[in-house]
Amino acid sequence: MNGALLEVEDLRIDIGSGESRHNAVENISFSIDRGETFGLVGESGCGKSITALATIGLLRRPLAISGGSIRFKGQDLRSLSAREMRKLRGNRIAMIFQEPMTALNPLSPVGRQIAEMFVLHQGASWHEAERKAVEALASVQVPAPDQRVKNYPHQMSGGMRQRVMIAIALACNPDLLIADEPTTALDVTVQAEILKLMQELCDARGTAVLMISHDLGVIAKMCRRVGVMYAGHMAEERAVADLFRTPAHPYTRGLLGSLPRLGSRGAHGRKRLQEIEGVVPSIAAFPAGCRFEPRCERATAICASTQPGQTDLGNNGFVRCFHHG
Amino acid sequence: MLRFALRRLLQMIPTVIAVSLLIFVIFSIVPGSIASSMIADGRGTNDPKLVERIKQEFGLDQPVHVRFGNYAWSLAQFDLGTSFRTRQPVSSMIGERLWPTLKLAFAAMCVAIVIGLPLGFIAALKPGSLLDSLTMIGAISGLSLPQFWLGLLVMYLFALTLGWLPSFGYGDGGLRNLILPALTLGVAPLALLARTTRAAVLEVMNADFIRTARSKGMNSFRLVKWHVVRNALVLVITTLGLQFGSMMGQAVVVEKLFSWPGLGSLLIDSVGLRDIPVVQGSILVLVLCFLLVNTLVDVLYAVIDPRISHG
Amino acid sequence: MGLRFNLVIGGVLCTLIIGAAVLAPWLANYNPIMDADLMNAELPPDAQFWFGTDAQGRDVFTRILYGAQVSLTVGIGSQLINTTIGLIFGISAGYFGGWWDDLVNGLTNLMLSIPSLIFALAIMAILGPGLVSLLIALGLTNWSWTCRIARSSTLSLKSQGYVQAAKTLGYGDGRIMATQILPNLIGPVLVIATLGMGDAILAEAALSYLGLGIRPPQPSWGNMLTDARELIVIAPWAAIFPGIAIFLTVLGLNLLGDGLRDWLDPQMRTRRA
Amino acid sequence: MLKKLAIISTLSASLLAGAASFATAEEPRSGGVINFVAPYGSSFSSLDIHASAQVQDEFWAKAIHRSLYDWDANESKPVLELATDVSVSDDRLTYTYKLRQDAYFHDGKQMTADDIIYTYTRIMDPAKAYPAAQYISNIKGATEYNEGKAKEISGLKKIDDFTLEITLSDPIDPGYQFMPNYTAIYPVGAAEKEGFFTNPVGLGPYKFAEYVPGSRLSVVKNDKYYDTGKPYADKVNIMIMGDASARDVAFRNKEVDVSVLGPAQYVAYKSDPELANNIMEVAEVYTRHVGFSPDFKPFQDKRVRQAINYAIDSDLIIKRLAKDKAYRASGWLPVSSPAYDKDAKPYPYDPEKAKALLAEAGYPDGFEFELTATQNESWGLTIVEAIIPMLDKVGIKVKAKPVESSVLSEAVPGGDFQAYMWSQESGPDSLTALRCFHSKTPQASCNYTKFNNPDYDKLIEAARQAATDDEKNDLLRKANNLLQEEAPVWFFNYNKAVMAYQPWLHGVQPNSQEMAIQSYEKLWVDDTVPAR
Repeated sequence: MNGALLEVEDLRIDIGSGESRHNAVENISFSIDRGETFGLVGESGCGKSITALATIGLLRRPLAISGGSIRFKGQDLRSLSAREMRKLRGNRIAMIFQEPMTALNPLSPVGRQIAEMFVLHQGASWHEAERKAVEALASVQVPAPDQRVKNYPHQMSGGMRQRVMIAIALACNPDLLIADEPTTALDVTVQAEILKLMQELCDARGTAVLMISHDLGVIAKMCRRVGVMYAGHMAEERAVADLFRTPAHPYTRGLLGSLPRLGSRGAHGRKRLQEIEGVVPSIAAFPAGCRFEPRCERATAICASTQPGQTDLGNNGFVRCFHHG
Repeated sequence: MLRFALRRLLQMIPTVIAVSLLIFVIFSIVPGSIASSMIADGRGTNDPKLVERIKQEFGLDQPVHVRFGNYAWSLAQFDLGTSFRTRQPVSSMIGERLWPTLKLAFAAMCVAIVIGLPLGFIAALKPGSLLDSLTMIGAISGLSLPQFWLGLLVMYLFALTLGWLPSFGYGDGGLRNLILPALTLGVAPLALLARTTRAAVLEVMNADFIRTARSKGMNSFRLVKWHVVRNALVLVITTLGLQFGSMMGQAVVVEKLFSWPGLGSLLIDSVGLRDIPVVQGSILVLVLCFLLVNTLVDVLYAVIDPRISHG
Repeated sequence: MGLRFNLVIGGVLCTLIIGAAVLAPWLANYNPIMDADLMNAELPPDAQFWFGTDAQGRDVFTRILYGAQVSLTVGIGSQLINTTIGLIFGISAGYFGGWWDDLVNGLTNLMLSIPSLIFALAIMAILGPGLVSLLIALGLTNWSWTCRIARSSTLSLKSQGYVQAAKTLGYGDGRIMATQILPNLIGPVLVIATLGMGDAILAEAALSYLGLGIRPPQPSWGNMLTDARELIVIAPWAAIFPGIAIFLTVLGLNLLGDGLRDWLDPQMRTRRA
Repeated sequence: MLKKLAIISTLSASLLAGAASFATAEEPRSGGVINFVAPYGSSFSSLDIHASAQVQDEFWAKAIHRSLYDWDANESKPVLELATDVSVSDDRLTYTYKLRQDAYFHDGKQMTADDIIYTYTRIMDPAKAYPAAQYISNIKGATEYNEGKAKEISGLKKIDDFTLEITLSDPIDPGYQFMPNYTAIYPVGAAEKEGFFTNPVGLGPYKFAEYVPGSRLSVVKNDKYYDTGKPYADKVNIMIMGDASARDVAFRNKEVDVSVLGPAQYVAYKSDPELANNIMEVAEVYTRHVGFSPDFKPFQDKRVRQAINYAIDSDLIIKRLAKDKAYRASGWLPVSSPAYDKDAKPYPYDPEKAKALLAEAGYPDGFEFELTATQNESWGLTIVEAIIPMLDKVGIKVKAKPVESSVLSEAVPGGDFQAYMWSQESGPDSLTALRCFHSKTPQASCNYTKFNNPDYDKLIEAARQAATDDEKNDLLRKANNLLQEEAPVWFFNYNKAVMAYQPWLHGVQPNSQEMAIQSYEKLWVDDTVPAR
């Protein structure tokens, strides 16, 4: 795995401090090669967004990394100063957020919000940056970009706004793009367009992508490898093809079972995991053993008391379950 | 933008009419009169003939509906009437007093903005810090002080004990006389502004677009300058405009305490002496100031927030 | 300043004041009006007169205890009136809409545009100084915020279908407003009323200073402060203690109000003006 | 007694101030700036003194204007000011004035009889209700003119430019009528001229310079003032300072040269070794009292009214609450009145006697009444608060009814009270003061307690006709004592006005009419005055 772009190892994130300290995410390990698209999938609250934020160094109190390492191009991000981290952020590692409605500053024209990237990382003057912003907007296939740069976010549709987000994220040709549910809030048709656009642009630039979604369909379309997270643990990590063919973790199976058909979503928008009984436990009430144990149909005594270790499944895949298969 | 401002100005009209009606009603049933106020200090004797003549001269012997007719008719011609006490046009009396009041209010607002705004900002940027706690305790204390008591305290401290500043009056209209009353009047809006700013900044700092901005790799200074300030201001400005109204009310107390020749002290004197045209005129002008300031705030709001003017 | 800090300190202060008011007859060693011995005027605080005596030779401590009754009556009474008016106008305006809504809206704007201290001053000038006048003056002039919040909450509840659902069950308008809408408003209204109480106590002091407050000899903190203002050089205690009493009470109410607000709804933070 | 008091206190003040300043006290120094205060309100009403009825306005009027008579503060009587000589007819109705020929208005015009006639006619303007009319209305024909029945005032006759004949409708002392600052003389036609009321012109020692409404009015020396050598100071700033605490701070801060003291400040200043040196005390001509309504049953009985006088420990209130800033009232006429009875004893404090009188009158268990009063500290609720527990001890319950001062002055003449507390002018003319209790004087005018006593009426009538001052004062003294016996009011005190002045200010006069109204031309500052 040497030479991987991003290596996350035994990442542990806690919430709170002292008495009220709880673990949110632990034992997360994965790696992404240059140009590769890696998926993280799981229900909301399972820790995938926190993991993503940790990667780009944007965790805010009361959340904090408490163990493990994140190496970007071989450099441990946790050892970087705030200033060094800022140089990477946006420039080499960029991020797209879920809500295009609120992720843009409502009081600033979109052109300026793109231009900020050039001012920040390329030392461009505002004038020059505004010009580059038009190009950037053109590259995300926004029609009449020279007019659109003057628009405020509220004057644009959701899809347009997400294109602006992509333009911002890719402005400095980053090595890694973290996309946190980039299409969840969009209409189905727009969703496909945006995904396609992202894929094209990243392929062209050789940008690796950490794709985060609760939607296995999106993951299947975009990624080569995928990690399934449940309650702060990595339940299973496989090549996408393997995962769909032979899901090893009971949770993964449930997840797949909830998909009506590969590659599309139900007519009701977000699809919930109706097939799996119960709900994700709250952070303060994580079970001592396997975190999926309370909802698992295969659970036995050992599941309740002991955390399962990684079981190698070949082809760089593994699962954490005593009763996988 | 101009049309927007005009529309807001037109919307003031019904309120102004309602206010003038209301104050006419209130002060036509108030006990006491200009005639009785003339012997209020026990000097001279009460001359019933004089009282009659006074009532005649000012039309106080006419029935209420006639008086209201006259009042409304003059108002419609932008005539605030003639003072019972001075026999000068009310408008010119108010004209003399308006500038000192506006100056005082403006200075108090400056105190509030110059100190309160940054304090609220700093507190919000380090929530939970010692500075934050101190600021917020200070702010809530500032909102809990009786104003004339505070005025008296600063008067004793800065004028008497330290001898730095004059304790009263308008002086030659310079800054030295302005400082203490402005400080006294400014404390409450300052405290409120610090709190509002802090809350607004905290709200903005938790917004999604701030996370986006962070992900761009900008430092805190640029983050605040490029993305926090304007958004927080939108939330703060509305408070500021509304605060102006209660400040106009508090100005009455502060002006009286500091012998400040403003509209507030004119109003309170005129209430005591039952110089009703001046009372009505002063209140109307205070209300107009408030409405104008709030219209200005709305326009400013529209300038800052494109969603308003475009929507 | 955490949530707990506000609630605890505010609660403790308010409890102390309420305790002082309720227990005044037992805590006080003197009668606040009749125990005036001019031979004992302007004595500094000592074991007999804990907060000293005023110009009339009355025990300042006793008068502060009884003054708490007046201040709390002013605070609570005026807010009861304000809240009732605000709720009735606000809920009905949001519920019925139409011309009534326009009228209430106009009225609220009117109330907001006249500085409330000046409005209260005008009403006091008509009614003359006194507790009842003060309750009316302060009760009639500060209901616009309650009204606005009641109206907007009613509108949002209406849009959420609560009202329609209740109507299909055959409930009358009055019953729907009382049982479906009112309970949702208790939180925010309580916060406004708590903060309003502090403002009312400050307004009482200001009106006393302008000569239109509570009628002496009944002790109120406002008139104690006003009377003692000129004693500040020779008998500062007579002015300092009532000032502190007002400050601590209003501080307590403000802290409590803040605490309540954060506890009930963190989103409300910026709404106060 | 008053004069002595005033003189003693000024004397002791200058003695205490030390020998050095005593030497300079002999020779007034010209130049410098005086910062005076106008303490009775937070504004002037206007710069037309005829239209005013407020003491506050006299502060500027006294600097700029002059009236026919002036008040001699040291002799406590009206003296000729704009005339050099006067002769009176036998019926004491017609007065012939020889006007002074050295008086010039600030605009350079010489004063003549026309100016006085113009002024008095203007004050009686039928279209206006100038408060000053109450002083002029005693001129024959003034009322007719005012009611529109005559084209001019018949009692005003110009003999020549400097001789004026005034005929009165009543044989009263014209000095008191034509002395008030409210009857100041304007140059002919001035009031009709544009700008007169923003830039008033008068005969006074100081010329108008600048007016900052609500804050201050500044006047500068009139070099052509007829009293040569005066005024001394180059400029006087009259600061409007209604708030006593603010005034206190300003005075201690040396921002103003004088301050009128309230009771609490009086104590503080007296006990301050520095401030105590320069305090002027004057017995003014106001009687503070509680008036009883004759329409309220218990008060119809003289014994009840007397009982209240016995039940209140007035001396204690004066000592402790008024801080000795008042003189105990032993009747209506104040200490400074020439008819004041030095031997009269005030009602002693005797609650037992009060109880006995109440029982006799049929109120052994007392009764309850409502006492209307304003916020005033010297004759308002502050005193009422002290009375309440005292009357409570004899069984009388008092309910205070606070009102604003303009409401009190409507309620009292209107008879809308059970009892009221007020301060009423009881001088300088003693006859005028006592006529208020004449049964012919209506309640609406000043007989607020509707006092009706035939013996009293006879004494007053006799006093009016008295040939000599001594005879008149004798009769008035008797009337005053009768009044005390009948007790239509609780006789509380006569005002002692107290003014503090800075050590560098000299020439302060003990004006018993209104101490704070000073003849500015007599004031001067020595060279220790701070730079201004």
